[in-house]
Amino acid sequence: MADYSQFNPAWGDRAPVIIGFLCNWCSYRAADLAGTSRFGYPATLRDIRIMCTGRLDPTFVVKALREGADGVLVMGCHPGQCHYEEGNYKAMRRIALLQRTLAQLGVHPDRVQLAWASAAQGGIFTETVKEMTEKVARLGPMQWRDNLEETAPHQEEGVPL
Amino acid sequence: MSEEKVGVYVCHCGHNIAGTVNVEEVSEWAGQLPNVAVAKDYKFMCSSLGQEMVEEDIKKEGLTRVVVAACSPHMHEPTFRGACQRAGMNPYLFEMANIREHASWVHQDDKPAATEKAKAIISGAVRRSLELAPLEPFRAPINKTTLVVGGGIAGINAALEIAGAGYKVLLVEREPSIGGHMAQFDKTFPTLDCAACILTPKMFDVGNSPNIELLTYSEVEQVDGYVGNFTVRIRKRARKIDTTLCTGCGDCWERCPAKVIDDVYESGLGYRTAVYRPFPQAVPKYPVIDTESCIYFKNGRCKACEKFCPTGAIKFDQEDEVVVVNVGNIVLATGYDVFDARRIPAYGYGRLANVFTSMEFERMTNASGPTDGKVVLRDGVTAPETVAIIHCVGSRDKNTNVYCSATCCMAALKFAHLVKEKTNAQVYNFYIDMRTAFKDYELFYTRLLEEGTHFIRGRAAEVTDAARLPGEEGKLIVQAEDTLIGKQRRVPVDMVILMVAMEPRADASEVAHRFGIGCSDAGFFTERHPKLDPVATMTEGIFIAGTCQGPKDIPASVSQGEATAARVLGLIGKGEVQIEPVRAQIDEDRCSGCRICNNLCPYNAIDFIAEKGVSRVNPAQCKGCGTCVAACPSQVITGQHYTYDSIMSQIEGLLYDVRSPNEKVRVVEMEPA
Amino acid sequence: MSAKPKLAVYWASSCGGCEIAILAIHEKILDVAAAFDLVFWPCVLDFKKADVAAMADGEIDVTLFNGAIRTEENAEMAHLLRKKSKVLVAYGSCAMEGCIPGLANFADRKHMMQYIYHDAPTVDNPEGVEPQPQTTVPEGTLTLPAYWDTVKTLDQVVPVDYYLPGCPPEAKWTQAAVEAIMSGQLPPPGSVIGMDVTVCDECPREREEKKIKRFYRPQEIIPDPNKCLLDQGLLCMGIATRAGCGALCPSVNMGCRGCYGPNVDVVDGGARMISAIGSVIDAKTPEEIDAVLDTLPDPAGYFYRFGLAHSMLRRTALVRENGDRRAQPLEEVPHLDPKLKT
Amino acid sequence: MTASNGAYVYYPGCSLQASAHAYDISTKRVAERLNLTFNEIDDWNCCGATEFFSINALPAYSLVARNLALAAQTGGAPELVAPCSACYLNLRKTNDYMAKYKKLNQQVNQALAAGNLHYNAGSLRVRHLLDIVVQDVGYEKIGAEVTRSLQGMRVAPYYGCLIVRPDTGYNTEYPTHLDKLMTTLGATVIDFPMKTHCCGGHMTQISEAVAYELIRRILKNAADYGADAIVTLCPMCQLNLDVYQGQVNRTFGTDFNIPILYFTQLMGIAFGMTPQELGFGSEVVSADRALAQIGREEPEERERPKRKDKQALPMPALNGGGRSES
Repeated sequence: MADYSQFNPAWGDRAPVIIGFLCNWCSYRAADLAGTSRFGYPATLRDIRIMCTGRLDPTFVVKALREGADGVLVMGCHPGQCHYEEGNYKAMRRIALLQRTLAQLGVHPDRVQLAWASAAQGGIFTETVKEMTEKVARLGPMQWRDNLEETAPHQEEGVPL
Repeated sequence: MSEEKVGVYVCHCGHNIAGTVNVEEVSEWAGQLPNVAVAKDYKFMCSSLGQEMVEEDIKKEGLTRVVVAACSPHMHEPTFRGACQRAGMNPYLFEMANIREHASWVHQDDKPAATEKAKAIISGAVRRSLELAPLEPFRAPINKTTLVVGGGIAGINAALEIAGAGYKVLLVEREPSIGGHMAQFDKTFPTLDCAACILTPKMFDVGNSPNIELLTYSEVEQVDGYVGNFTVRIRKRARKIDTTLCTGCGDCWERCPAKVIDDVYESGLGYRTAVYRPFPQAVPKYPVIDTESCIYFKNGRCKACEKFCPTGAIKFDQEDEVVVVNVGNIVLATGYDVFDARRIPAYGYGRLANVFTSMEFERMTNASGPTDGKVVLRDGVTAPETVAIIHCVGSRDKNTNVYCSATCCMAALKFAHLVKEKTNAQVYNFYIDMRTAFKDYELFYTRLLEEGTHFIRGRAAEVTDAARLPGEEGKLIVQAEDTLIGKQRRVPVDMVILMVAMEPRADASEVAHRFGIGCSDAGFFTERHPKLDPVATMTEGIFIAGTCQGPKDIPASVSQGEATAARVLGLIGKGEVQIEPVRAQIDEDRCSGCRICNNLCPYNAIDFIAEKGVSRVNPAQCKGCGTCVAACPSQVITGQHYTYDSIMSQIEGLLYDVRSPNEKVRVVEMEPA
Repeated sequence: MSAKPKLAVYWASSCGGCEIAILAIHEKILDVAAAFDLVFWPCVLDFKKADVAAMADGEIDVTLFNGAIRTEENAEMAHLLRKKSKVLVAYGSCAMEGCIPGLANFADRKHMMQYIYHDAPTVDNPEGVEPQPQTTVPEGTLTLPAYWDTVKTLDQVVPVDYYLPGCPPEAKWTQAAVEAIMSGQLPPPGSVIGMDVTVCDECPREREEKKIKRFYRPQEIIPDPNKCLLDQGLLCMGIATRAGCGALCPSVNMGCRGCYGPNVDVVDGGARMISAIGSVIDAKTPEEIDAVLDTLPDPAGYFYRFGLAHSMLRRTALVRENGDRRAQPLEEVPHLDPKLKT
Repeated sequence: MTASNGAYVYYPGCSLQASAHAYDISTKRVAERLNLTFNEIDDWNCCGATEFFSINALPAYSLVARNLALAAQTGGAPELVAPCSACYLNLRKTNDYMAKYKKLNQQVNQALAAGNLHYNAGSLRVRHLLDIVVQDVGYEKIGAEVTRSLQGMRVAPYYGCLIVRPDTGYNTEYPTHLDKLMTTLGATVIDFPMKTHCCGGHMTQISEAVAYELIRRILKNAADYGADAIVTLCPMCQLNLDVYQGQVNRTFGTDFNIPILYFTQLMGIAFGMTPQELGFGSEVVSADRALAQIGREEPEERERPKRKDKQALPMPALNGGGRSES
């Protein structure tokens, strides 16, 4: 198991968990190619196949963060090469708006990233996962559930309200 | 909790998965998951025994969902869907967990992490499977007409094979004649038989086949539809010639006063007129008027061709014509472009007169070429006494193209032989490696060695006219490290031939996009599988042949052309296709008509029904990308097989180990009132 | 014991508008008064918490609970009323999804106290006094309920039977709810009393296919009164907001603010807006996209104005500092756009 | 103009204070005309040229990094310009390697700390003067400043080996930006295949025979193409080709008489400045004859044959597609 505490001590012996949304035609196949080529990358990515990044509902991203993911990586075909003409442009715009919105909620834009890899780019896929993992590792764990537990002070402690 | 009974099967894939992922542990763990009724691991799930195990469990254990944790769904999803179907389960209730390409093969250095990841992937797949709904594939009849794009040797063979089996073919070619690059060649390696002699009969057959409709000087502009039912829009560029009247007599081009350099057929080494037929054996025989160089189109005068045309076939006012056709299958055989040697300035092409490209040399040695087949310097008269042939110009070079262009070594040998035969000049080949694979090629190499051709193993550093040593004055000097003797060599020569690379067509990515297929890093069209499915693409019903798929020689292009024909005929023989029922659907009762989705669909499948104030998806046009599904602000569009619930559940499943326990968004349970 | 069903109305963290909205059913209020036995309504009648506590469990037939849960007291009353009521209705946007009080989830308790008692321009507090949970005065020790970091919705604290959306709920829906309760014809528990379409369904404006090149704030343009506001670049939440209000705001040239919350089955209304708006932006390169988005300041504030507390993420991230948690200050996030900084 | 807004940090290097004085003053004159502000680094030191890097790497890198650290403290945009090719390469190499190799970065900064200095690797962009001129100022603006076209003067653009690689954005084997700059000034640029070949470098001190042969090749090629002058951008190249030209002539029995000029000198002439204010006269091989060519009508036949040879084959055009008829 890789040691992520070197990036940020908050990891302890844990590893980042990144949810991936890969489009069926380019990036999922790039991931397949990375596999058949035996390109190693950190075991941080858990991916979901969608037909097109155009299917990427921002709800899925916030859901993944809420459920404990430390980052979300959306990967599609290169701009201009979408199997469905321009689903990836829609993803580009949604992610841009989502990143701005999430930044206001204290979620660093590096935690939600959009990248491209064609079916032939197993290497680019691998590098993207490595880079994303390192970025998220530096940011530290997300653990959104901590944000949902109330920390109301006990009145006995006499701290300000 | 759901009542579904899930069977989970963890494949060892020999050592491919089991060597990294602890499959026994994973399978035992999966057995504990909610709803999982059966969890097993097995050596090879895709074997007939593995498939039978699934079928038996569906029947005996009453499984309602099946998850196979093995390889990529692109590999074996159809296999296991078939097994489920045979056992009476709807195939769309099957879910694949990719723990090979996405886990065992990429985390070989971290086995515990790979095992944990495999669990997460399976957990996600199980959760997703519970949300799947049974679907029925659409069936559609196959249109028996085939579109072949590109009339080079690959496209010609594909067209002839399909037409020969009795089906209609539409052959579209961008240039005024079919023939492609092969028509430019003089001899073909290694047999040295004449290219025209073997190509022309095939071209003639195409022109005369009752089943082939030939559209030259035409381009495909738009492709819609799906396998079996494509609608294609083709632009027939105006030839400015009425082909029903033209006899191909040649009076027009003989009288045409506008001479321009022919960059296409003559590779820039010769001239043609503004009204021209690319070469004498052209099919069809009709000329075209190149309006860019025609004097009449430039300044409104001349019309010499019109005056002399005996049949009145010249039509200056003819306009482009757009035809829309329906076809069932498409073969792309769009060929290659040659590398522009000016991109390597050190070789002096364009600066130094006597540096030629291999395509220029092909034309030079061709008996019908600009020099009538004489090998001469740029002055047009002097025969060279020494010739250098530089290999790998634009190939095997990280500055340009990293791949090997596959044909240049053999073409270089052919050139060396032709130079020797025609001029008796000394020939120096500067090569990195000699690559003479395939039948009888090595024999040809041996023959050239015996003919006395010089072979210097070393990539040429530069071609220069900067003389340094005696004997270099007035010559071109090729500098290279001879790696066999470990010395720098400077070879003064009269002529240099650059063996330029094959590159993807300049518009290959645009064309790929138009047809909905992919391109490799280098830019060549991507085949479905590099070994086992070399002429199919990721898009059903679209096949690729020849050099558009990668550099290859004539025999390989011909084989691929014929292979595509076999694939097309196979589909036509089946009569109908099954199409994935992944489609979007709008709940019209709940659509508020906000029209957000209306212009998102790249296929215009969404109509706004003004009377009802709702939007509607036309399932025949929808391709299931899901863009509208994600965009709907009232969440009333459903994307079949990739539903909201299925993906949300998969997220929860994938994060099973990091989720906070018992987390619920909304508490709805209540005590009885 | 009275034969009439017992009704309670409670006001937690809210503005009081919901109380007035109940009265907005006009003369029907007389029917309510006639039909129900009002057992608890602190705003109107002088009952105390002890009176409720003294009741038997489930004794109250219906409680209309408005307001979010932001203090220990709110939570305590929610638990108490839940226990004593057969039917608990989250009445209005605050109780249902946090509403405006929920915007406090962009900050935390410390930030709130700092601003309210020190930094706000209208504050005059030279001694830096802050409210304390316990204050000793000659008469004894006074206590105040604890103030939470996070504003919660009613159903995040106790199970809720029905929801009435709106800020405040429109009278006709209150009336419908009351009638349903009186007639005993109640929808399945967990239901939202309202429609299952969005505001567009009720909006009379002409809608076109959408392509947005820039956004306008209401003060920047005078919109065409007949065309869809969103088509004109005015951010209107109507596309993703549950219908029921009769498209009140759009009909007076003001974009829908989204107070009725997202449509049925939607768990995160903000994400729906991000997806829909992101889809129809007319830009193809990151630079063009940024240029368009620069005209849309404070997207989180827009999209989660009413629903933040009930959204998927509920609040801004809290970071640990010396064992204590505080909201991630915006400055520490490298923003894509400096305008996002407040 | 780029983000630098015309202001750069300037590292002159030792040559420009001695042998390449003409380069220094012409650079300053031209910069002034083009509204470029060069803020010279205070207390700069040796760029680490010569063989220091191969003898002891860490002190060499630290030596260069001191300049970078000081440059980063100098006001203006984070763009460091060096007119000398060797200085440029060493500064850029150190900057890039420090950014790329964490250990080197750490060790060098440890050394710098002894002098209370620190350098954030990669925070500066190191650029050669020529790059600034063609990229930031641009041909168009330079063309607009030309008051005395260099028409009639045939120049051989000589880049030398140091500025073309790696990753400069220009073709490493056959760069053409200096060609284009000279064309902009009105000069006739000859095809010069030796444009990036070695000038001999320090070989003049180690093995004269080797150095003279290298110099001879360059001079011969320029002479073969009828160059009136070789234009350069590197003090080392200028020195070797100029100072040793007589020695080469004696050794090989040749008769080369080609002045070696800095591109900034020719820019100044084209901008209407006098040779004196641009440092002319300090060269060993006099530039007088070359300067006298300015304004001369280019003889027609020197460029292209009078009559189109009917038998000749078309020649591929150099720029873009298409062909020219030979």
